[in-house]
Amino acid sequence: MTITENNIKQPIGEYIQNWARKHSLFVLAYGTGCGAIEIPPTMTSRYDAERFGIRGAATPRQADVLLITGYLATKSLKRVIRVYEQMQDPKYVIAFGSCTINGGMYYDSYNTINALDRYIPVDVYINGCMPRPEAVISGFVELQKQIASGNAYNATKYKENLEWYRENQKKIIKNWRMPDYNW
Amino acid sequence: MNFFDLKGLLQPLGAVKQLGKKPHTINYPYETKRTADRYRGLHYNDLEVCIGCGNCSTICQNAAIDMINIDGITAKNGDSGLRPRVDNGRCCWCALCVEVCPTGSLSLTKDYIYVTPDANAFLWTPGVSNPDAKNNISFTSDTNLSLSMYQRVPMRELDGMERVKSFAEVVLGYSEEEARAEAQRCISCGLCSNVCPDHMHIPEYINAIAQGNDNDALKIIYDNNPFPEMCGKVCTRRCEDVCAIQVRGEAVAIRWLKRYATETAPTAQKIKDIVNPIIAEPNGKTVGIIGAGPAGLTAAYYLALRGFDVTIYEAQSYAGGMTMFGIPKYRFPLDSVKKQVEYMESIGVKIKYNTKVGRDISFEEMHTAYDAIFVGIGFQKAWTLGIENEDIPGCIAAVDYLNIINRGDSFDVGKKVAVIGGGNVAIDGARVSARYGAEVTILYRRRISEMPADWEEIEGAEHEGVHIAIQTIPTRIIKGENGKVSGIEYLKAEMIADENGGRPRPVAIEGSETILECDTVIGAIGQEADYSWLPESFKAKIEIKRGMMIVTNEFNQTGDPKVFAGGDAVNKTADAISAIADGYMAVKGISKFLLGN
Amino acid sequence: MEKETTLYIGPQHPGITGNMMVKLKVTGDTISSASTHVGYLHRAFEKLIERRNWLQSFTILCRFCVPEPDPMELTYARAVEEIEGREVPERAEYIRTIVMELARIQSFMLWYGGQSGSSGLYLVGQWSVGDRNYILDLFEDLTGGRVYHMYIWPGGVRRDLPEGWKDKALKTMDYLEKRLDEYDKLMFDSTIFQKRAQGVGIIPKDKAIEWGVVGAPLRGTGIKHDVRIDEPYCAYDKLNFIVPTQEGGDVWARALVRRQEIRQSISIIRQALDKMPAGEFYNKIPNPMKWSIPAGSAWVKTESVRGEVGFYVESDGSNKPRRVHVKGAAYTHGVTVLEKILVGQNIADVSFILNSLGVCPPEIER
Amino acid sequence: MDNLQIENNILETIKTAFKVEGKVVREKRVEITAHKQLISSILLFAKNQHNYIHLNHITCVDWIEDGEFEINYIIWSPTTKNTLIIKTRISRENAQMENIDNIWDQANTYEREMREMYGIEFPGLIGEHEFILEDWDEMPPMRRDFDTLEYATKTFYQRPGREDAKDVREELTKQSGEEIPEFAKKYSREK
Amino acid sequence: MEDLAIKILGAVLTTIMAFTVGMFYGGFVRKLTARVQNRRGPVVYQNFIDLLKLQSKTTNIAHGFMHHMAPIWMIIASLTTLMFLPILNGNLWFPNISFHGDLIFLLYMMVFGSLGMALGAGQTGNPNSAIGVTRGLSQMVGFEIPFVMSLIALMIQYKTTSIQDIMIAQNESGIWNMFSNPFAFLAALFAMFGMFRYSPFDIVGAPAELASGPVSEFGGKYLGTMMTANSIFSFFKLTLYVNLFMAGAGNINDVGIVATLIAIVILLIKTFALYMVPVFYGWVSPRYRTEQAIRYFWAWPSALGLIGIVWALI
Repeated sequence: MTITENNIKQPIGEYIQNWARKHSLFVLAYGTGCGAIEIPPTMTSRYDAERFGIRGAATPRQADVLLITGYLATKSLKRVIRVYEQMQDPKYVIAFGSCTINGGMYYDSYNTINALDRYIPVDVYINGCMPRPEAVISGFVELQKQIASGNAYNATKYKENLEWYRENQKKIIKNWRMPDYNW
Repeated sequence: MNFFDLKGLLQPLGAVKQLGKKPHTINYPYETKRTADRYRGLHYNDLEVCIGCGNCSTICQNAAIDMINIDGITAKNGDSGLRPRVDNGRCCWCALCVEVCPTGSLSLTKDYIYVTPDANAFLWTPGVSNPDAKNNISFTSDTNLSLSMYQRVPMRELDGMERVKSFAEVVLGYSEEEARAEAQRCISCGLCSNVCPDHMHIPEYINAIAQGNDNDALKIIYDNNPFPEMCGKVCTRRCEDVCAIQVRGEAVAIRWLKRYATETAPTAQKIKDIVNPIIAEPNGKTVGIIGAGPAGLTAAYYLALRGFDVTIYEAQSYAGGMTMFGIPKYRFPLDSVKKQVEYMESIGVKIKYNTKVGRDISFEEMHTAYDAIFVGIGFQKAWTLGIENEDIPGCIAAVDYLNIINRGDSFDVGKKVAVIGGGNVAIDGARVSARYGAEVTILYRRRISEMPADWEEIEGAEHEGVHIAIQTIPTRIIKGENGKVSGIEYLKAEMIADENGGRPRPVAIEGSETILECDTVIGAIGQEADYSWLPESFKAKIEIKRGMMIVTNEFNQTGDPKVFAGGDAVNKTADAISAIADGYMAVKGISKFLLGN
Repeated sequence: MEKETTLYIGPQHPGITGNMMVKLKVTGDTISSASTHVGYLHRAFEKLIERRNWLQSFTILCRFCVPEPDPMELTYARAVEEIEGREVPERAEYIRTIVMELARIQSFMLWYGGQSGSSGLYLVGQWSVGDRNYILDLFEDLTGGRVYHMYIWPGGVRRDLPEGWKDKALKTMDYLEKRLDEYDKLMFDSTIFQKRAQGVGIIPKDKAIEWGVVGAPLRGTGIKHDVRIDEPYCAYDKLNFIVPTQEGGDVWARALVRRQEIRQSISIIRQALDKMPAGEFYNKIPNPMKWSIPAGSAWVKTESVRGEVGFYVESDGSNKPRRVHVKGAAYTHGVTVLEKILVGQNIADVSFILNSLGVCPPEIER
Repeated sequence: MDNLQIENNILETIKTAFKVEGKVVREKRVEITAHKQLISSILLFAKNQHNYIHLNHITCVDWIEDGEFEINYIIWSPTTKNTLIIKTRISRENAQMENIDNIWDQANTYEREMREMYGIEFPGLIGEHEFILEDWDEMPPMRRDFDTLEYATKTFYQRPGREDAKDVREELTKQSGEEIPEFAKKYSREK
Repeated sequence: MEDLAIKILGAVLTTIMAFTVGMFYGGFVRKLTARVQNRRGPVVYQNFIDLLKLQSKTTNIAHGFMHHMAPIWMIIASLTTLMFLPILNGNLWFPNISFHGDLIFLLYMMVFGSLGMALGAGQTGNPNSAIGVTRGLSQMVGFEIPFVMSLIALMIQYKTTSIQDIMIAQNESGIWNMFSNPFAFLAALFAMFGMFRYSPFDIVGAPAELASGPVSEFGGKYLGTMMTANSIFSFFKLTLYVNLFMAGAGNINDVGIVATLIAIVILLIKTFALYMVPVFYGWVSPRYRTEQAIRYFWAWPSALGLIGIVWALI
């Protein structure tokens, strides 16, 4: 039995699962960059992201969404990869602001990465430096759309192309003192 | 621990009353909060206003702005044809690009939401990506707030009534401080260089001045212009017409800055010391040049630098051509050209004075003697007015008049002078006459806005008390009792729109004859070249059309590959900088022709 | 004797302010030693500024400290003005004062959220961080930016006050004052909060200055030190305000100091809005690409929420700064001071103390 | 100059005690230039005798042209509210500076940072070598001869799609055929 | 046979009801919390969505046997405890295997779930979990004392350990225990703060301190199962309290559908009202430190419990 919505055909079980995933996004509390300053306003009373079922999760095990809130220092990148790999499928990454797209204002810094999607797969990019709460919510709405249509499968891509990602990651993280993969 | 502090334990429960309050949550995305009137969101660029100066791209500390070609926008004078594209993967919404935009075309809008899963989709061409955003502009720059400096550092000048008392230079030049301040205004876009006939390296030398390296500035200037002092004083400066700052303010005073740079080298020796030109080893090729005007001298200078053996043939007893005696002293002192020629001679340019080609030496002779010939004869003969009594005493062509005055000979202009024409030469004639205490009237066929002379000149003339009678067509000169001029009769004209869409023509009004009393009539309606030196046998190859020599390529080569030409006789614009440019291009052509590089 | 275990707080941890790590050696619930590890946010600002010219630097500088960017802008502007000898119009000084105090308030609101949230009182955080948006709205109207304002630049401020802004600001201040009373009832009147905060994270008064403690934590030990009074800048010498101090040096004293300061800030804003003269707001700088500053150096301090922010700016006469070195309060607070005062504390209080010191990791590593 | 009396007094005292150069920069700023061997004694003197008990800042400026690092110690006195800046220069080659974290504990942080960022050694400095960076094996990054853009371009991926960018000046010269001589290019617009 | 069938059916119904009610209460609390925080908050059935999502996540963590067992243990423990609790007084449909609900037995059973949790969390090796477990057990020790005291007071008062008997006694006398023995009730109420782990006693999972404490390493289905168990368990706790101190669902012995429904509604009202007490207090309280929390339980509430016992004796 399938169900069709917005021209996308899905088996009903998957449809329901996606519907639940879409409306319940646990966001990992990890402020990786400047953009973290707009997370509290998004989560609190004025913008109230909980309306969309978005709430904070304290540990990567419980989280669905990893927010990369801006630039990533190479030292942070290592932790982010670790955190990302600890998260359980299905998991999503939302990248905030210019820095994650093409380096932003730190494009010439020796300590920040430029393009996030070389190191971990990204589902949604939000424009801004930094994105306002409205933009953040738009990002979540876009993510929800992707989840509902069953297209948010970037985490699978990561597993499939792990070698490529690893190569990129190891180019920057010179001393790889991590378990090689920790699903 | 105080367990009995019931107030402290229970009072916070008062917060429960907030349950009844309406939440202040913004129900985005179902409702949207108003964005501030000066919010800095995505870029918008008014493509029509933008001139592609690229200042936004330069100020961007994130290297976020690229200048790219856009369909439908082509380069033209004062527009590079490029438009900014913002990489939103770099932009930090600081809006410095808006603050420095000289035209004010770039602004930020209230839109800020752009969400996509595609990381490569963040290249944003303002104005193309969001053509409708014009009504949504928020953060803009106006001339008061912009970081572009729209106010020119004022040039110190003699007062109008003070000027007419002598032939002292009107413009006093920038002091060092003023020059640095003025040079700082330049945004180094290079739109000016593009329209300069000679393509001088304007951004570079202005920057050198701004940084306090006047010597480097002079060196850069001498790279392709050996007459900077003249250009610094009397250039027609098309560069300033396209200056990016000029769109909303006063153009950078490029001419005055060049003048400032040249003032640091008052003698030929000083010039040589500063410019320190590298003279190539003689390459054994000889070049003959006809006419020691700007074009000829330029060609000679750069050819000499490249190791050619250069000889100039000049009919007059002095070098410099029209620039020597054709410009009044209050604009351009006489010793300037002398200094320049002295400098050129010091690096090996040979000039044969009083040697008129066609009289003292034949063109055929030259043609065989030299490996290449450059013709820079200029316009020598003034056009006649073509009206009655033109040849009587008291009626004189402006070029002749200026020549006489500048040589120091005397000419009695009388009490009242009429000048016919609207070009710079006419104004020069008028202002010189004003310095002799005459009451001067300029008769011009069209309106003031259509006068080809520089507005500064026109203004200067007006300040000095020159009256401009517009829309007047002289019909005859009135011969007085002593056989001299006593007045001029002219018709009033009205401007009739041209059916073909051209500019309006002045048409005389019947019966509107007016007589203007005057003692001297100065005709300044143009000059032409004299081609009597050119043998008929060459005229087949070297084409002359409407008094102009025709060149076949950008190197100013004529139909005869050995003969190059430049200056007024070739160039319609007929100004010194074009002549210099012609000379410079011919040097390139001759090098290519003779040396193959 | 219980076994000593190692506990890492951060970098991914809900209790950490920003992105840093505190490595704790714990015996039972008691911390026996602590060390701060930073570098997760190092963006090499000071290196990047060497590549940018004097004006371009100002856009990057505000990112030094994310929760409170304005003092950074101001300090830089003042340092440049000092080296260059550039005058600032009086109106600009008043506008700067207002911006500084608004920044202080919004940062305090965030601190309310952090301090209460780290103790489990989420309600105050929800309120104060929500209400903070009204101040950000004011900023947005004034500067065009919500968080990074890039508004105060050398020579003055970028834009004048927009129409009607003054009334809006006053209204917001009234609203805030009302709301602050409600926060107080929940936080400062609550017995449990008092119990949590009193006697925790004590900075000894006699050591405080030598340890490099500044700002509210220093005032919390009873020492009156405020750059706004010691070396007045902007329009502070023309306005009346008091610098609150508290004895004790613990989290509670620091909280009380902040509670009073936020009210002082509101009063300063009202005064400044009232006294602000008309006129120019900006002493225009020359073409930024060619703007060189005479050689020289300046050490300029500004009072931010966390304490004094100092900029050492050195110019070699070119159009780019030779060196801009930033010393934020967190540099000492977050490393040496934190490592000292955490010893002997309960692990439950780590995040609590971090918040009360106002540790801002991006300011430490820059 | 009455209002600078305190500043002048301090300057004079230190000048006479250590025979060093110095000046009063402005109100509440006194600047002293000293040889590097004098630094710790001046700091101790200022701390103990003049109550400069607060170490504000230690900063390092790289004067690569002179082959020297300039280290500035900025200390502050709560009694006079005065700031004393002590400058010293050390050679860039084998840069070494005295460790002062026995005078102020928090100097430890500054020195660790300088060791990491400039490669200045502080004999006797305790603390992990890695303070901010991790696994860094290039030249200390804050040295002026380290080119951060080059390193970033080499190490981090640059997103493609911007290759069609044109330089305005270059494009214009292409249109007009202008040839900018080499020696003038340094004055062309910065890219 | 028929009896057994009804019993099984009743058990299933009880479970469903406990689960649904528990989850909805969670949702209501979230909504109300949001409102008090001046925001809109999620939909009331948000907890169901969360659960559905958690159950549809993959779970690839393996820390050991107990780690896998912990959620199962928890859900079994909460179901078992629920089964031993009379939901509706004397109602045919919800008697469960109550043997009239033995308090002492239940007291043991209630610890059971937490114990499983503790074992599971201990095995994850996450220091946050370990500390969380320690804290949880300490806190349990803390609140168990006043709780047990108040139960002893009740047992003394009614000379029975049967919950059903206590309910019937209240209904017969018409005076709820919260009035007849207010001290015992207050002691139990304070213990309830600790049981529900709302502020100021949320020291176990304290996010700012211990990430999420014992459950740090549990995600996906495990977390979902735990959530279910918790929902059921909170319904159990509320019902237990209502049974003990507020006369259960009232004196309705009719087995008719309507009467049953009325009884359920009464039960829901009472439990919800009771639930609001720790919730309200949780909104406005910061968190205690562990030792403060324990000291707290051992002081006032224990004293009240003692008074309650004395009161009951008198």
